[in-house]
Amino acid sequence: MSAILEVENVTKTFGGVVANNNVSLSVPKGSIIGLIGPNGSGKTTLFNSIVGYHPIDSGAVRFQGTELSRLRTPQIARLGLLRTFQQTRIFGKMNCVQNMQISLPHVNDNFATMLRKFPPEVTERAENLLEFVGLYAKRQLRAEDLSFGQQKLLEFAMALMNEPTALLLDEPTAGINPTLINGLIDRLKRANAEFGITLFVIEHNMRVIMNLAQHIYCLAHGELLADGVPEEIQNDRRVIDAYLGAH
Amino acid sequence: MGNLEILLQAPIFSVQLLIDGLLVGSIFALAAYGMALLWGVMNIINISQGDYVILGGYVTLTLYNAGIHPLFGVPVAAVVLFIVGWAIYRAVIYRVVDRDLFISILATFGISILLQQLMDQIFGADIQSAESGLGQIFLFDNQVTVSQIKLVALAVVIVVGVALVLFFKKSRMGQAIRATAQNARAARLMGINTDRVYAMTFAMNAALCGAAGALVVMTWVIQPFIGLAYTIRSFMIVVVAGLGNIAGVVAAALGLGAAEQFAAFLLGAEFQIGFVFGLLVVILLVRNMVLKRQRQVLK
Amino acid sequence: MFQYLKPVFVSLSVATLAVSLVGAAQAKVEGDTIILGAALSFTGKYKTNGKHTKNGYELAVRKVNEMGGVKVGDKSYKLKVVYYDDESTPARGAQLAERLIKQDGVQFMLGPYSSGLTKAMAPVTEKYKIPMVEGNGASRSLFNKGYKYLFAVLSTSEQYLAEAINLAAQQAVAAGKDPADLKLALAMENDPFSQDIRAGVLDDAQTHSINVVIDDKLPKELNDMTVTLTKVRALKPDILVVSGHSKGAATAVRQMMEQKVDVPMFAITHCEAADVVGKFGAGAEFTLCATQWAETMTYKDDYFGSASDYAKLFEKEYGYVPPYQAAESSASVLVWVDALQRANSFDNVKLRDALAATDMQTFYGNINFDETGKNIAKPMVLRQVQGGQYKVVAPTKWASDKLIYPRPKWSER
Amino acid sequence: MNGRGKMALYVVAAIAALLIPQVPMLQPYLIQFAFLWVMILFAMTWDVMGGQMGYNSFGNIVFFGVGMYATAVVQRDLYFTIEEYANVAGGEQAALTPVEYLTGLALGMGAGGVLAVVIAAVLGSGILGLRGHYFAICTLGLGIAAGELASGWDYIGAGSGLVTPLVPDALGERGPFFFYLFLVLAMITFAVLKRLYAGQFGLAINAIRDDEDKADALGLHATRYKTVAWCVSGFFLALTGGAFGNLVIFIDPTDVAFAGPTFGVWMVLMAILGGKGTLWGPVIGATVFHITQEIFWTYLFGWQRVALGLLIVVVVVFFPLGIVGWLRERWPQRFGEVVDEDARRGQVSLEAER
Repeated sequence: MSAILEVENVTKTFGGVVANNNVSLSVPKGSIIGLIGPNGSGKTTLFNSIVGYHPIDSGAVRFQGTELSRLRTPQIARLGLLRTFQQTRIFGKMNCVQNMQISLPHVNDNFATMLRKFPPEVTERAENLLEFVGLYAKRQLRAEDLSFGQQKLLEFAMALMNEPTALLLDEPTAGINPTLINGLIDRLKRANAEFGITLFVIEHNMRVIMNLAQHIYCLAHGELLADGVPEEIQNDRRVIDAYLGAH
Repeated sequence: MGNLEILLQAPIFSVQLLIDGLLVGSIFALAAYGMALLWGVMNIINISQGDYVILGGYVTLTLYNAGIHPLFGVPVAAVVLFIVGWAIYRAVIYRVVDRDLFISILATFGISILLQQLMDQIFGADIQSAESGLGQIFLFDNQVTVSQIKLVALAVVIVVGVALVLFFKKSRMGQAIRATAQNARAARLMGINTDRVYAMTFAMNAALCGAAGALVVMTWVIQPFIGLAYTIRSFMIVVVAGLGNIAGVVAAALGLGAAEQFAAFLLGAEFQIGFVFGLLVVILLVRNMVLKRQRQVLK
Repeated sequence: MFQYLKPVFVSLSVATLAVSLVGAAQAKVEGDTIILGAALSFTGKYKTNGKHTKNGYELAVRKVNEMGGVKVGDKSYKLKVVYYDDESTPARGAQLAERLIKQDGVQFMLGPYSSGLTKAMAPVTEKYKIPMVEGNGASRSLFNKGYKYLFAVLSTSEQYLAEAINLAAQQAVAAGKDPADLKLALAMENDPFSQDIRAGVLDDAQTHSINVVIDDKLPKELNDMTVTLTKVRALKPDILVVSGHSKGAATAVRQMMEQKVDVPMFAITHCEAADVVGKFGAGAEFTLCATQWAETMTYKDDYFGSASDYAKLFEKEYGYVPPYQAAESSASVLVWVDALQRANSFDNVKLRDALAATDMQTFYGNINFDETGKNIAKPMVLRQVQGGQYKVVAPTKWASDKLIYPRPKWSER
Repeated sequence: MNGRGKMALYVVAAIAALLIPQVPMLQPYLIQFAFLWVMILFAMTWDVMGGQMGYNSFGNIVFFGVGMYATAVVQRDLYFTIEEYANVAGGEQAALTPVEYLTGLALGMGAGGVLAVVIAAVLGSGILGLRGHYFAICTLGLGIAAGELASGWDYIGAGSGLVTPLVPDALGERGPFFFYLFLVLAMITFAVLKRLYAGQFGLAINAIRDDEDKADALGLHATRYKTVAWCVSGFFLALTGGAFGNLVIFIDPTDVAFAGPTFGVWMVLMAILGGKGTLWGPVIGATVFHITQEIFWTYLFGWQRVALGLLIVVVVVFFPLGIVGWLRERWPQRFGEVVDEDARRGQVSLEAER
């Protein structure tokens, strides 16, 4: 499998605090890759570096061969590399269908498409995806009226609506009712299998990530600590120490 | 530019402009510090800031008309405005503290219009001033004059500045205000009555403006409708200096004062206000560009 | 479906609008009362002068009514003025002119305060062919537009301070100097009135080849003119002319005094309205003030008697010495009375013709309109503050005292 | 109700509005109505930015002034030299034929609109990058700076202002002329905005309002939408300004054209009063505001501005949702919204605890 996303020697500091130090990793096309690490190990910073929220100090980020480190967030998103947020972000005053509609891919937008009304196909697809995440019954509700877990699902559905090539998920199960987690894992896997979306997932819940990912990277203190298939990581002394040491 | 030639041929006048500008700036510093306080502690941008300044001026003027020396206006205006500020907080501001910023901007805009119109009704629209009776200092063969009242203003600013620093360091209220500014929720959990802190902050801000107003009415002239320029100046100074940095506020204020004098001299007096507001736009844009380059993580 | 509500809202709003606005007077003459209309500045920056104007109108209306009213046909009518507040802004002024004419049916207009407001209202009154007699819009740009229904009892603004320039030139000649060596400094508010004064002063400076060294525009929200005064100190002009309604006068006098700026001649407008003598005492000394009218002048009429009688009556009524803004407002009412009686009709065209033919003397001065509608029968007067009193120093016909020139230096006072 | 039924209602309402001048009782008030349409235009154009997109601008008045000056300058320079105009304007301007007048007005308004779009695009690239209160204060500064600049620029009359040509007599009275001019302008603006809100544009600017970072993260061309929104707002406001200059005849730089403290604030207040971010809110807000203001003016002689200041405070503090916003919260179903009552109740109780 060829790498769809490559991170090479990325370093990012915030006023002296090194958040990422010389991190390199690669995400193969069509895979599900996990990123773990104790709190403050620089996972979200790495995500932010990849999708262009802030400039990186040194290193390179390539997505399907395109250098990302000089692009800005919306441009990167239009290339098909999308991210979700740890603190869920949805458009609160709009209803779910509207949230989905505006999440259409914007890569071919021009001034004429500003005016377009959404054809029935789009609405239908939106509703199908809402069905897919189990929100069909709530599709006419205002997004801010949904529960936190439902908002998380909506955000996931919005990401799918955007037809990304790869999706960076920042703790998709945090705050979700444990009884729903299995369903979510199942949907993530289906998204990967049915829509062919490469997933790169930050996750705290070890059970989830071990179940989900094919390959896992572990960050600690901003540096790459270990990587390997779930079993390797599970048994890696350094990873266990890092987690224990963090507590 | 004929005006530039004057400055080049007689550089002594740039000394005049500089001194005037710096002293003028020291008055801006008072109101600006109040705004920084309000912004930092309560997260409110107070559009009626300048109107408290003018109101302070009218309080002083009332004393002056009653035959009391206007210098007493500085403390009296501060006290009166403290009460006014407290009342306004209790009537309106406490309802908007935790709400959308724009609500507070618009609410204080309403208060601004209200105050202006009330001052217009009570004191009249005419320009008025109070004579401090202090003279001028003449320097450089009478080429440069410095009015003593402006020096008094500088002294007042320094005294108030030191007092404020002490207040925040030593007093319980000062510490409570600082704690609230850092994290209102945590402060509340620690048993600080943030409502009281807010009221105090708002009232103190008004008091600072009142003192500034007393100096304004002795230095220049006032009328009810010129408050907004002081608000904008304060805002600019705070944007440049940052919150909670009294030395920075003073430095930025002095700088603005001087820049204004030179701009008015070189571009013509009709562009002075335009310069202030134009500078505001430029500063915000530059600030945004700088920030964009180093935009930090968004959660 | 909110759209259901649309027709309801439209009809509701229309109905409310209509109901709220109907109910004002609908006639130019009601019973035995003639309704005059005026939009004046009761709030905003012209508030003080708006009050002077209203007091002027009211005093004249009361006096006329006391003395039997206005005879039109064989009936005597009382006068009454409908006022609105224009908030010192031209946008409102134009709207109110429209409202007075269309909604209130007013056919006889009195002017607002300030050139700007008059400029906003005159085109409207002109369009509806409603005559307007005004005493407070002095900008000459009002009188080159070919307005046929606008009449001004006052001297236009370019005359305000022109006399000061002539005086300075005379003084220079008397001292054996060339007026062309004089240096002139101007600091004029950036509004129609003061900019017009500036034009007039510049014209006169040109005739005497006087050199203009400073030509500043003052902002409308003026509270500090240190910068201009710094220039004055740098360039040492012989004449400093400042105009900016009351606030310009007050600011200039105060800061001249404070910063001890010496200049041989210092001329301003609006001294009386700003009460510079009362406010600044000795600091106002030797200031030259342009005035439309002085109570020492010898004009008289049947209603008020002499100018000084008017001043006494006004002071008794309102508790302060009438500034010329009040006097010219009173005069405007008298012009209306005269025209109504001569026209002997309420027809607006006949009234216009009667107004155009006005040739009368009032306590305020002679009034005779030229074809553009401005009064050409009355001079401007220049007074100098001497010993805390305003003394007429020019023109010679009215001069009671001699000009003190140059102004003594502050260090020598 | 189906689309056709709605359409019919709109047509009926439009015809009703167009027929107002035919009602004899209302004829003296046509200019009042013209001012009302102007107020509605103010609120509608502001709401594009402040309500729908969440960019609270105090500086939209810039476009109003720009349009007004552009129109007046075109009208002046098209048929006169500046010299001539200064000396033979006003009353003598009956010399303009109706065709000349209308040509000048149309060209002028067109020029004003284009200029406003250019200015919005240029300024927008920088200023629209500001967020929240920085944007609000920056635009406040922009509005006032524009007024001060205009006061110093001699070509457009500087502080002395500029007089626009009078409507030629052949075009009838001022009342009906401006009534129709502004009514048609308001209707067109309303229709265009309604259409814009119905498509991707509407959802996009709503998304920017709700969470601009999220919109960015989804790849939305946020800057483009923001700039276009400002251009749309500026364009219609400039047209309004151009016509308004002809209505009031005398253009004062700070009191009429760039009247930030009056019109500039009113447009915000009217939109909030009616309910910002709704299609009908600004229309209703402007209507209520205009009527209230006229009543204040008539009956609170001299104190009307005090009352206005109070009104702002009260509306903003106690009624921030506005009329339509309140109705929508109260009866969401009537607005085609579905609400999860349990969730709503839960949130209300959460807020109460806070």
